[in-house]
Amino acid sequence: MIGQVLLVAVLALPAAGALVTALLPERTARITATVFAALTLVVAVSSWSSSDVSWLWVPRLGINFHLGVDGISYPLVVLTALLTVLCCAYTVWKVPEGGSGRTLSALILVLEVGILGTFLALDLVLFFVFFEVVLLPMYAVIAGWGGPNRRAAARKFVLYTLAGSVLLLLGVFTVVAAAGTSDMSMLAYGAGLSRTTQCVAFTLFALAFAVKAPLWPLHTWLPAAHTEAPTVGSVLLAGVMLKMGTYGLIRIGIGVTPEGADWASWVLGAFAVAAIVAGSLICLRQTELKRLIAYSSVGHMGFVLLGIATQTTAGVQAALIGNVAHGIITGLLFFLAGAVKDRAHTGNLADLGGLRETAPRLAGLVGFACIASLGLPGLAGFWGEAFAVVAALHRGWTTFAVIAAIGGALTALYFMRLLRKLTHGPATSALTGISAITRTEWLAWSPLIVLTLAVGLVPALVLTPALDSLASIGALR
Amino acid sequence: MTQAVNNLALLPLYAAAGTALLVLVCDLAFGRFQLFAGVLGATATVFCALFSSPRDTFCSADLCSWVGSSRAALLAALFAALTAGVLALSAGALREGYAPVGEFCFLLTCSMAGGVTVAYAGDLITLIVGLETLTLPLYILVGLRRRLAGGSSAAVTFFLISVISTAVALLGAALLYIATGALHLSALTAGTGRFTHLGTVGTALLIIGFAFKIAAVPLHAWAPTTYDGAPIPVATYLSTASKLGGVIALAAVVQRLDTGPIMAVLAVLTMTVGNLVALRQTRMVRLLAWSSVAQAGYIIAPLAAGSDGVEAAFAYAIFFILLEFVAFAVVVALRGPALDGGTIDDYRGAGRRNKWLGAALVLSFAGLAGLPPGLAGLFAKITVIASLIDTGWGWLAGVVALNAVIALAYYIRVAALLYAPIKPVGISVVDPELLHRATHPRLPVPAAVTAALAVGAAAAIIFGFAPQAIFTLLSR
Amino acid sequence: MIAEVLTPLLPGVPLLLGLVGLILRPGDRGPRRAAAFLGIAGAALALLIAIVLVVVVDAPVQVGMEWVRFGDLTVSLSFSLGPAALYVALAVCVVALCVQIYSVGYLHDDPRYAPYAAQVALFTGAMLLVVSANDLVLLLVGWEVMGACSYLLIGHDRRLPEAPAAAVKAFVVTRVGDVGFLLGIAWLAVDAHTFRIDELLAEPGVHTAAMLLILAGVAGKSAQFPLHTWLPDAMAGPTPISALIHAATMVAAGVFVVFRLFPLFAASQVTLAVLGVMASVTLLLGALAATAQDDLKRVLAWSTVSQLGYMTGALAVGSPAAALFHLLTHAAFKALLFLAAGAIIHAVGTNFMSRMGGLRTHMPVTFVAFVVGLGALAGVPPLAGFWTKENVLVAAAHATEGGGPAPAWVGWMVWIAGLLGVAITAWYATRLLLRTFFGHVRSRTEEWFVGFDDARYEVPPGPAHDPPGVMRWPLIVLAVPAVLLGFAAFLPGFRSALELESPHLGVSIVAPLLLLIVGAGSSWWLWHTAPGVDPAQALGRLRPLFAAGFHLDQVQDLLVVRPVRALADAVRLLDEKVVDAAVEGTGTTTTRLGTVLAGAHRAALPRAAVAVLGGALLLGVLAAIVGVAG
Amino acid sequence: MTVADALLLALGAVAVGSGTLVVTSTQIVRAGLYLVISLGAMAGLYLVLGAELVAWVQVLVYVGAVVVLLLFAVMLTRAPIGPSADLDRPAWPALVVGGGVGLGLAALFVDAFRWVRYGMPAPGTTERMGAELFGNWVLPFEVLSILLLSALVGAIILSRPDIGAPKPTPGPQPQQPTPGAQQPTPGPQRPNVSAQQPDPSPQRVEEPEREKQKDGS
Repeated sequence: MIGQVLLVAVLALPAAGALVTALLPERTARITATVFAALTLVVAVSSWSSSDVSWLWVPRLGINFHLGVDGISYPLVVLTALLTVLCCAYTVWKVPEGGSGRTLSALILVLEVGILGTFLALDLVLFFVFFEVVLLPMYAVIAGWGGPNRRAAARKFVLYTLAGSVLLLLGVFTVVAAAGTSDMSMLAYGAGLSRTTQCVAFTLFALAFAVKAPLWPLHTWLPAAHTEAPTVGSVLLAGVMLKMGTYGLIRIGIGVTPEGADWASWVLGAFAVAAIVAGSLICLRQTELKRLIAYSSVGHMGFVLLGIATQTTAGVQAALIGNVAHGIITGLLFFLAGAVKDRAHTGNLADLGGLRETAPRLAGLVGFACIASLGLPGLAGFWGEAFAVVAALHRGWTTFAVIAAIGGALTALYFMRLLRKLTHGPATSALTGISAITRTEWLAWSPLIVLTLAVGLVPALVLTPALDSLASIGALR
Repeated sequence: MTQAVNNLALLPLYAAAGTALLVLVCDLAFGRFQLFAGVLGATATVFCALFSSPRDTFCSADLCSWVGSSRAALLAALFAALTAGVLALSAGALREGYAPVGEFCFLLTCSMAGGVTVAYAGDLITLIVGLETLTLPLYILVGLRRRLAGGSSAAVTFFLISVISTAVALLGAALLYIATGALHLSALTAGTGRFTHLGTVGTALLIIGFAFKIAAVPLHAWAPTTYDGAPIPVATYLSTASKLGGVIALAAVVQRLDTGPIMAVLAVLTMTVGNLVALRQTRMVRLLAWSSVAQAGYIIAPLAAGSDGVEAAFAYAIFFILLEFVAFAVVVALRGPALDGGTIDDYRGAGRRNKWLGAALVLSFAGLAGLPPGLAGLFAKITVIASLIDTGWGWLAGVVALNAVIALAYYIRVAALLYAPIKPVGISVVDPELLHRATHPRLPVPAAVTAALAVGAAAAIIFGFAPQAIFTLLSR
Repeated sequence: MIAEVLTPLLPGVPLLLGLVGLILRPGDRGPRRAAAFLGIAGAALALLIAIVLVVVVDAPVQVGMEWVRFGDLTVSLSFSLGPAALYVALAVCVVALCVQIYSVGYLHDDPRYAPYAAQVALFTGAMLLVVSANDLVLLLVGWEVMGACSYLLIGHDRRLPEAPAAAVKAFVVTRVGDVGFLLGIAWLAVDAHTFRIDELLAEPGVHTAAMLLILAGVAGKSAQFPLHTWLPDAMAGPTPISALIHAATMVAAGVFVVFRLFPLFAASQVTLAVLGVMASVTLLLGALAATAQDDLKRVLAWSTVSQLGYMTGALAVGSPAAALFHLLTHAAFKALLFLAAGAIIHAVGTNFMSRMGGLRTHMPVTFVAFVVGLGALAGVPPLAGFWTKENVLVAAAHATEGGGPAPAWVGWMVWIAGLLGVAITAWYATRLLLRTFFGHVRSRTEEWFVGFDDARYEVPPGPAHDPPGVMRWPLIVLAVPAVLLGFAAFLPGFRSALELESPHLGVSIVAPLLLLIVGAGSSWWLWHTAPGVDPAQALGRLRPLFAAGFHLDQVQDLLVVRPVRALADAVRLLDEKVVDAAVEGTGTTTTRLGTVLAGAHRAALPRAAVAVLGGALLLGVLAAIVGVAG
Repeated sequence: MTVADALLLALGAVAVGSGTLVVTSTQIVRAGLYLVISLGAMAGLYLVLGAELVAWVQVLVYVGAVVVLLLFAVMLTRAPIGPSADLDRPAWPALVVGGGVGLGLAALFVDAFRWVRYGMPAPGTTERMGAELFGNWVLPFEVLSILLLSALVGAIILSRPDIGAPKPTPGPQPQQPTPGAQQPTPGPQRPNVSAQQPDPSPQRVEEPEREKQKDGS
């Protein structure tokens, strides 16, 4: 009972917070938003092992308000709540140009509702509803508080991802029409759907989630959106919103349409590998800080998708931890990139250099985040990438494994290139005399730094609960 | 063979027609209170429709001209509610004296009576007469702005094309009658033997004639001109109530006759063309008009599946109407005394100046695009797609989905413009914000408009969270 | 019991202190002391633990727990320290402690000392992790953390414009090798369903391919041809770091891993043959390249490449013990050499031998250190290097008879390369010693600077002198094993720990000794006949080739770097001009279609009416044809 | 071929011929007169088919009232009678559509009825029509009354020239609107709401059509 209350509170708190925030005066509102986000974090953390909530919502459409948390979603739920708190806190300190911080905070909370809902939903249609919730707030965040080309970027983002999510809608109802229920717990292991239905539905799901994840070549909304989005937008976008795609692929793609997933796994794997290599190669030739990090997400999500594509327990676990790790590390990277950009007023790598001379600690953090992101063992990023490769080998995809591993080396190459340009050498004019890291920034970043280390050293934090839950959603090799 | 008349069943129609008379009497007797009487009567009609138990009457044998059902009651109530809403929206314009209040209210309430008839109609003749009663007063209402540029051409276009459509529908009904001898909706069947083609073409013409009413492509040419030329409250009525009439008529035909291919063709054309053209609009009402053309496409898409899709079509239509009403209401509120919608650029920054109106418009646009926070619209989209996939029209669902993406492009353009920073003016000023505020004052919004908008928005939100209420009413 | 507790602490303590050190604020006075304390304490504690373990442990210690489970694969947090590994750990700790202490002096004016010390501690800890890991993934953690630390430390020096590039190169080249390493590990684990080394070693058949892949990683870390190119460039790092990398950590890791997994390697002749070829090429390549360098540190760097060739050669011919023994002595004398080289560089303000000379009188301690170090390097009896090199050559000679795990031809190849290496090593060691410490002092006149562009070094005032105590003592400490460690072979405890055969000074030492004398003598003769002239001039046209390391950098650039860059350009172009253009194109096409349709709707009323009726007609006809009511 | 057949053919030919002339004539009055002929021929067709009530309604309402009204309207609004340019439009699309509709319907009917003979249904006498209308179709008939009432009111509104112009707000400014006078506007953002040119032509053009619609339904 108390667990159910907690689950509902996870969604209700940020929703209420958004409403309250929107009505309060500017600065109070931002602080209130942070308080609500923090409360949500507390509730989210304590929601572990709470029993499902299931209410009939719209019987005509078969929508159950069915929420639940398990080992697969729990880490993502906590990550989302955490990043939201950090973003809200960051907004208290610094409101990007373009609009009021109050609205931004409220939008962040709305985003949180959508993302958390997606992770918690155990009903296909409900999942879709929450999946859609994030679109407009994110658009508003990019279009309202973004960089100079924000409109085009935001429009591309929203249209592209909507194109993805309508495919999801089609897929959802292909399944619902065939199975007669949209409850995921009843749909696990395919629920006796015919092979054709599963293949069709999985194709739709895979496309939808591939856009969201994003999987090369369906990724082109991402660089634009990231480059233009304000720091908090990028953090949330990369940190958790991309995970909705990969999470969906695990929970729905594999869980509901296992035969379809099996049928298409080879193709998905091939694209994932292509994404890894293409993402890394493109990163090698990027000249804009945030754009580079954005493209790096393409590569990293490629590893996650490779793990999912293998359909092995190890692979899916790798994908799960890869998800979380990418959320933490890329969140941190975007915070740092935002800090650099805010100080230098440019993201052009040609104008940046010598950061370690002018801001050694910032440079140190950038170095840490980059090294974590390139998958250094002992830090969070390692597990997902390494074990995606292991899983690919396990599945018998030697070629994919080799290419993915080479992609890993390329990842190192471009991050090194980034670090060399950004931190080494003599300080450029853009970076001279920049301010040191403020206390709020430390506050926002340190949890991510700690988590990067913690998840790296104790991956069981993420993986042990997931291992039990994986068995409940679908058949894995 | 005189038909028995159950007056209790006819209560909604009595209420509607009575409202018209009440307005007329008020106008004659007091010369004021017409608007109030209209709203009051319309509200009474809503209650009559919702709370009188629905039953059939005007029956010959078991074929009835007046068929009561909870769906009909809901639709009739919706007509009445829309009328009340539009009356409230016109309060500002009427106070400015753009039309004689009494006549305006009378015509609108007559139209409401037509709508109520359509909702309950049990035979083709009643249906078409009801549709005409719904539409005819609108010719005049549209023409009220005839002194302004576009006003007269709007009225003439609307009038001519409506007449053509009625003629086509009547021809269709006649052909169908020749082929099958049936006029009652419940007795409609396809032509057999050598009358097959006659019946088919009759059905097609009937569909085409009704499709005019909802402005389905290629029978849509009147809508943008008419909407843009009409006073905004009338345009509101046109794009909501009038469209609902068309949907009811189409549904009545589609339910009994297999019209899958033609409905599918119409739906695909309607939503695609509507959305594509809407992309390039620069005037607010034209944009809304084209978007409502596109929305008509979504509405009729499930009708391709025949009777299985009717409920979905109605559900979509109801959600759409709620949202469309809110959108138009905001336009009315933002434009103040100006009777036209203006260009889209006129709305730049309006959401910053007026938070609530901006939020309402965003809500309705999001809903029209089928996205949260416009949950009503989201559920509408879900309903249509679910129904299409359920009935095996997967490809059509795909087209609907694709169009939803195109549609978002223009909805979001306008929504973003509401919050866009002000355009720099040519001259340099100390505080451009101040200048902008001076040149773009917050216009006072009449209380009636506010109330209508609030009720509309509240309904959109409530039904967004509780869509099952509508499904329950529709299914019985 | 105590061993079980201490084993994880061996890598744990320096890693932890390193992490703590990273948090310190760089720059100020206070943090500097704290950093020095943390760094030295880390190394010292690790050393202490190592010593205790050496004393306590007689059988391999194993301790571990499950770390995480991926499917049916369990990754364990397990450690295993055998006696051999303990000696390596001991060497690592000694060198690390020396380096930490030495660095306090060497970087006395560096504001970024604090992160430096922390990174050295991390580096040490990572190496100790490699040494003590009993799980391939855990080993990989140490392996890669070392790579990252090497990157950070090589790029430490802000004044050297080539430092960042060298750091990136070091990291990326080793990372390329690590692609293989990771794949190899994965392959092994997937086949054997375990990551634990002790379980893997018990596994009967393993894939040759997996071992070859692991070999790629080894080649990267241990600077074997063709992945050796990063090592000479890594000289851009501060000299103590060079000592650390060359002596005890980075390059030793590869050799150690082969040693650790040797039973698996021994099972595959192909792997050993590849290793042998690699070793021979590396050995000669490094030695030859060392002959023509002018940069003091580069000579040492290339000599490391060459010495690593000895170690891998020993492994290839099936004598891991010889390899490990050479690793230990090499750690001692190479650390000594680098630290001494650092003292020289500190004193004269340049790396270039052509600007040194006659330092013997001013820097006696350094001179002695160099004599000992170079003697050990060249294999002068009875210094440490002599014994271990002898061991390697004996093992190779033994392998020529066949019957061992490696084919006989591999034995021949390694043996011949090893012998040639002895002569060349002696030659360049002599050259280095003579050019640096003998001859006349090159005064810092105007022409001192001519032809050099490295104004980046601050030239210290006054005549060169021996370094201060904090830098001198490490030299003295390290000189002891450089001289004496070879005799450890006579200690039965040590021998059994390494599974080393007892030393036998037979005929086989004649050939190397002769070659040693030939090499050293010819170098001395060249220097003596033409005083002040670089003996390397005698190499003639080969000199630039050797100096450039056989232009392998360019080859690498041509074969790898440029194609990758071109590919990256191509993919980016593909991404922008095809993938993104398709997306944007969809948008613009849609909009254009909208424009066309909107234009078509601007018709006047009569035409619109006609069009509408036409539409109705069309639909009617369509209905009749299709047969709606069909 | 009976007499009825011959009459039907002849009257049909007249209706179609004069209908074509209505469309092609460039003089509006002539077009109106041709319309009389066409509608009259159709009344004849109804008579031949035995639908007497429909036939007389056709004569009374269409031939009599509607066309006369039309002619009056034309005479009142377009004083110079003669060829008018805006009636002379490119006819091809219309011809195609019109021809298509004609051919299509013809094909349809021919297909449906072939050459089968049918017995004549009972004649459409007034009595029968009345019985049908007040026995079976009461509801639409009653609803029609609302329709007609609204049409009546609408016609009145459209014919009043003072409607459609803003009237002064009662209270503070009780002044009569004078044509061309600028209304005081509450906000500056009121582009063209108070332009008030006397422009009677659209209004009067619409009138006859309004009547036609009213009666036609």
